[in-house]
Amino acid sequence: MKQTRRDFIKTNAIAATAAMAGVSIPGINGVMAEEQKDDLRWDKAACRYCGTGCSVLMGVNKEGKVVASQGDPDAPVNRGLNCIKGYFLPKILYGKDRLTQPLLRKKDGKYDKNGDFEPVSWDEAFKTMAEKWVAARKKGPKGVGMFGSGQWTVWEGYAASKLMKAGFRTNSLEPNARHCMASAVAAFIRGFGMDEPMGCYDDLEHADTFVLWGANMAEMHPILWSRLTDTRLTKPGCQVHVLSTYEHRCFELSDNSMVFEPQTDLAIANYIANYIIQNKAYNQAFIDKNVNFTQAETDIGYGLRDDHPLEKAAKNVKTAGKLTPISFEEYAKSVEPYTLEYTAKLSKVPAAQLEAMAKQYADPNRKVSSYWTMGMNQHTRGTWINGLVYNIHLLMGKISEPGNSPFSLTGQPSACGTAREVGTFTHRLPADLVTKKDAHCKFAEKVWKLPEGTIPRANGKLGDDDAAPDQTDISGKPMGPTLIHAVAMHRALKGGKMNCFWVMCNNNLQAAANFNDESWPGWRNPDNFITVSDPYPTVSAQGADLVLPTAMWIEKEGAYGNAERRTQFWRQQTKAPGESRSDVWQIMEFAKYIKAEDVWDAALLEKAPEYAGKTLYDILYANGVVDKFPVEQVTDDRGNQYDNDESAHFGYYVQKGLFEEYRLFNSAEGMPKKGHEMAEFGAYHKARGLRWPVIDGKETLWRYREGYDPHVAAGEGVKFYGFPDGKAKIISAPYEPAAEAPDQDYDLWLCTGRVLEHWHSGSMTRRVPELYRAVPDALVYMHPNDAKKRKLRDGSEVKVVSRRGEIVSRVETRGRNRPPEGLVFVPWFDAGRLINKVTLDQTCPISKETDYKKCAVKVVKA
Amino acid sequence: MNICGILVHAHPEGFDAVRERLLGIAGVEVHGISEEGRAVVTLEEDDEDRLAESMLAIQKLEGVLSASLIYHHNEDDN
Amino acid sequence: MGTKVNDDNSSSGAGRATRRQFLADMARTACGVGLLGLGIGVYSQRAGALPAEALRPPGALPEEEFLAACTRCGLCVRDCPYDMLHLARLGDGVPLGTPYFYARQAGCEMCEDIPCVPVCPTGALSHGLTDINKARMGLAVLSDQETCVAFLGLRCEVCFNICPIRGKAITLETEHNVRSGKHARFLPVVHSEHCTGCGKCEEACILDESAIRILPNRLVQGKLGAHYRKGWEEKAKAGEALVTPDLEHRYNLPEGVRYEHGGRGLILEKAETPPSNPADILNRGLEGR
Amino acid sequence: MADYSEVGKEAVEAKGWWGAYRWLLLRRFSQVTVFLLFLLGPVAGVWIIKGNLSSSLLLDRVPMTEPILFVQMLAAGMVPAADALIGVLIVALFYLVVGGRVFCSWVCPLNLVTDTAYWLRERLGIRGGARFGRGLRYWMLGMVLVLSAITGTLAFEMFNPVSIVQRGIIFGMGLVWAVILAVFLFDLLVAKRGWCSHLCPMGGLYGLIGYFSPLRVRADRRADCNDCMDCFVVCPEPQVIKPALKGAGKGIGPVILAGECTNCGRCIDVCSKDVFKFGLRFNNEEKVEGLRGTAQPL
Repeated sequence: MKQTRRDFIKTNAIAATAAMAGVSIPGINGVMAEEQKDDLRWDKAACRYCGTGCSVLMGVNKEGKVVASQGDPDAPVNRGLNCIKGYFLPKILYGKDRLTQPLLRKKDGKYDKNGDFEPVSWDEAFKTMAEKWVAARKKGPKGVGMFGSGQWTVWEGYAASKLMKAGFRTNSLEPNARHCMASAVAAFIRGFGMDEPMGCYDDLEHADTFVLWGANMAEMHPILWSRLTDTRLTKPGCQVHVLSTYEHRCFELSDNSMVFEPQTDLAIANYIANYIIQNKAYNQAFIDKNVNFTQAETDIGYGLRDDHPLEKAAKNVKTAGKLTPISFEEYAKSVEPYTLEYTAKLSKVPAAQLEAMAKQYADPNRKVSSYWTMGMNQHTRGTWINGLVYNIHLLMGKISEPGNSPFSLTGQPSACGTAREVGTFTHRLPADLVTKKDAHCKFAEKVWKLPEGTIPRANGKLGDDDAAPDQTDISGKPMGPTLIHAVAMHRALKGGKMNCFWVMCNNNLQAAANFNDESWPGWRNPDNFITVSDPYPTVSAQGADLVLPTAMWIEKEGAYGNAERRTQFWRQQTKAPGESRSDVWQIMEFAKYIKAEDVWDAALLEKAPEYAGKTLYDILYANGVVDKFPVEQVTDDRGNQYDNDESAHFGYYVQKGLFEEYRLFNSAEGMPKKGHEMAEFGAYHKARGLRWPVIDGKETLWRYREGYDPHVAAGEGVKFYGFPDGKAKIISAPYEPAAEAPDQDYDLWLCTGRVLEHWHSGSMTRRVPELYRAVPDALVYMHPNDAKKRKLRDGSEVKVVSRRGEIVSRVETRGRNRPPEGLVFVPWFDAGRLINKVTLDQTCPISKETDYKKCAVKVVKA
Repeated sequence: MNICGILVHAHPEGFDAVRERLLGIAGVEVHGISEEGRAVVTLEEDDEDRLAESMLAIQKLEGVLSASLIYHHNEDDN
Repeated sequence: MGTKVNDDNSSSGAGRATRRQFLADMARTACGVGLLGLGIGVYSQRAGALPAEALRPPGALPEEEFLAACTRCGLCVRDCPYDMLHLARLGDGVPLGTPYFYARQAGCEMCEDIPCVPVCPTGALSHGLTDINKARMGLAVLSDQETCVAFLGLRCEVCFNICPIRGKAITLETEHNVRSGKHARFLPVVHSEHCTGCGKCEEACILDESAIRILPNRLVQGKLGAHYRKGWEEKAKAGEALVTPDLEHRYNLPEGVRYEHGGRGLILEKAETPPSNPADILNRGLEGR
Repeated sequence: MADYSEVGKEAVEAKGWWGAYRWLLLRRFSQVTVFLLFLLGPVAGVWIIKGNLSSSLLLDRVPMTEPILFVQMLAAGMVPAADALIGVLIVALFYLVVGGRVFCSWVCPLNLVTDTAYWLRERLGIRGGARFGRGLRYWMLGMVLVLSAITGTLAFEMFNPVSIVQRGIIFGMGLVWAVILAVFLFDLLVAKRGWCSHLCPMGGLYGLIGYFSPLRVRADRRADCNDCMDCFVVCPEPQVIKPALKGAGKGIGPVILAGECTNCGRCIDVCSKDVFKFGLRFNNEEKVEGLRGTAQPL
């Protein structure tokens, strides 16, 4: 550094003197030299936070520290821009309290659930864990569980899926995306037979009208919002309609702002469909060719515990997902009750505004894009409401073309790429395959070189029907039904049915609803052994028994898939501190501690005698496919060299091996489903993301439409090839009330969510001093009249109390969110105020996604 | 650290010799010269006293008509 | 006591001398004290200047009057529930003993009951201030557009979000981001009509050095020429045009073209979809083209 | 004049240690108590009195304001709010009753510093230095007011070591130790009892307030005076003693009437003959008459 500075000054000295002398000196133009460029190695990465998928360039200095960042000016999503969280990306790596060693609760030198955390070696950590896991797995496939993340890299999710489904032979694997995207997934699968949006972000420039259904894009997808805003500003006649249960930042741009009574979005969506049908505005040709009509099962409960009165009262809990084919006329009749008057009264949205929005959808000359996130997904009827919006688009044929898009935005950087595409849900396998289908399992077993029957079927039987033979478990007993979703996992932990739980790459204890009654007692159940892999001492780490220090983000080679199906790669750009290891390292290394005999039954091993005595690592990763690619020096096009700690440790190019094996699910012979094609590993390091399906090196922008989608043959026009008949489903579903509406005792709706400055549980952003200073605490956003009624004012300390718990915070009546009377909003980023002590563990009975947006609370002076 | 830019005016004929003599002084670099004998010289020296001595030495050098200080940068090394 | 023995033995002379001595002593004392006063005066003028970035509590009188009225008792400091007010200590660079705050360190939380004001015994913090929204501690200025990340096109808006007079004192003006071509910029604009100078924006600005700062109004506020009115505001105030309304304009226009006076101007109606029947085209004749 | 180290020895012998130091100790107790009351709030959260000597609020209700600030404020052209007016009346009335300069000896924190400086000066036998007239403080007071009027601010408050020190200790020291040191060194090396007894305009103002105070030190038993001079040595304003103590012959009563007297009671302590005591200013005549009866030649 000093030499550089000296050279710089000397250059100035020469320049000044030369100018005086009238002498020209090569390389010095008589002007003052510029300060030497900072000596940084720049490389691209996908932003660590939300599902937008901005590309960033990270600057690493000679010491290997990330010291600089910039928005990637060549990235199509963000063109060099960032939101305020992205601005501070380097700082999330360097919080003062990074965990650097495995920590195990111990007393007198031995593991003890009630002991204090003490540093241990990785070997001791895994040995302790393996012992617990093997014992717990003996109880059955639900004895162990793993809770992963839409923030895992693609191969981390893939390796985890393999470890759990193939190694431990359990479907007890869920991502936190269950709390985030499951309703969107369920609706995509029910409606189109394939997951993920048909459109892409280019819709933002091509739509004439935008309708936001429960998405505060202005804060949660800041860069996409600036694109939407730009279209609104620059395109004549462009309109923005915003639906929400409270006023938020998007209302500032909105042309039609609608605050509706929680849960009545179901009625509003049906009203629009009714309006379209009543006015005969629907696209008959499109409907005839591309749509089937079905009726959803109704009265399906709220995903609460079986003994809850609401569940006992509900008639069709067991068959919640059932669909019955109906005719167009029957469908039309089903939406008939949703007249303008009825809907306006129910939703409390003025009729004129509802009608104005309906007209936008019904006008054949306007391109309409609908956007939503958690407002629609975190909903006890999340699958329904997602579907109801598809219904509108399908009725009009406004789908799968530029500007006409129903678009489910994601909250996590790789909710699509990892959680969904890789299939880290209990019911899924990679590439939209499901454990419910024997054929899918068989295909996966073939790709993974496993004996048939290894992967536990959803129903625990080696076949799709109940008459099929049972799968046997290690105990020799039948496997039984194997699916267990996220909320059920906490219930199983509390009940002692699940004894080992591994949480990776997310802050589940802060995020899961009903902390007091469900998650905390589950985690601290003396029979249970909880492992948390985390870079920071989060709420989850505090609740764990073993804490594993984790390499974050660009401390490892990674890949994320954003909401528009864009897969982005990055290289390992810096070293993780201390003994931190990436999640993929942890998963694969842990597999070395488990032998096939520990978790597989003898009958299964007989089918693959070569695996006898082998560890799960040998079977799953050193399988001749994953370990196929030798270690290579990772180098970019400018010759910069990068570490790859995982490859160095395992002795082969881990990430490439995992990705290329994963790609077999999209390319191997006999694959049951097409449409998920990816480019080969190397291509992604050269691109700022590619939108799948990638076929012959070409990306797909709009799916299901001829010309844009290579899977739709010439002359087919539109084809929803997720279903064999190529038709999408319009699914009729009614309005049904929320599980817990305000009453006399608890007189307010509680809605939770995020703020622009913090991401999710705040474990990263709250460690950035500037962001912490900008928004230090979670406030209770409240209508001024509600505050007045309770003799509260801005800044008053209050308790937010529900039937399940309470938190203390301060009232804000003039903040960014302006709830209507009768509703309060509390963000959940604040580890000091765990709003999930208050929320209810209700879910959509179909998608099993938690509804964090609606429960009843009261607010009293603290 | 002191870095000086010095404009040295030398007799055009004997400039090569002057260059040699200049380079004999510690910390001196010669960066260029015009046909009329104007030379761009930098002088680096950490010690203030020796810096002054070197400056004087340049001025007194045989063949040097004049030497003027054009640029001087001083900064603490820490 | 310091009276000197007089050498003069003449009594009248002694009396004169004592008187003279007395007058001389007086003069000396007066001069000495006067000089001291001058010194203190000059010192106080220099040390009494408030740095631009130091802000007074809400309701503070104009600085000169404030310095005359503040007893430096610190009662306002004591009654600030957020402990963001300080009493200037020696060496703080703020007139000694007077209350101040630096917005960057911690801004005023704008309590509704303004506890710091009524407690002021002298009214240096004017008791007339009962609505905190009317306080004028200074004025927020977006002093550096080159580094404000909102101007760079990033989505920050921390100042906008944290502003207690949200949506009024700072608004976001949206405009097309010419560089990126497809994003909007959300630019913070301060409105002096509403800004109290509480300093939360400066405190929260996420830059290493804040790009938005609270400064005394007199340093930053422009003044429109007294003669000039904003036409659009005057019209809104009056509810109608100040002068005779225009007659109804009519224009010579070809078919399919409208003209909206005072509105969008020339409007080209949507081009008709070209008829697919070639006979229709032929029948339309040349004129129709 | 008595040797400083010998001062008070006789009194100790005659009245015992407590008798010879009683008022000094009570005074110190008072000074420290006032101080601790102010500190109780910020340190322990017990808010008996809030603010500082310049202005304060007793029990969150009774306002008090320092007269010198009030007059400066008036001079600067401000009309202070009611609290300040009430506050200054309360304070002025109090000192009017107990003696104006009771503030200096029983309340002012700087008194500890200057007393210490004086004690050390005498112990070390430091002589000489600047000499000021006793009337200088009134000049200073005048100057302070003129300054306020001219600058329109409380200019002297930038400089006033009394308020600076007290505020400094209550609100955080900053460079206050330097001010304390400056006053200390000034009194130690530059001028004997320089600040409190000569320069301080606050003392001047309190002297004026105390001019009519009923509470006084009386030398009722001045006849018993043995001329040990100890009272003159310990008195911060020795000029006030002489008329009362030695004025019997000149028809002057035994009450110390000068406003400069701080009612510190130190003369009472050090007198082995109990010449002095606290009393009221009235009945000055009675005793004088008795004396006059014996002394007058007529």
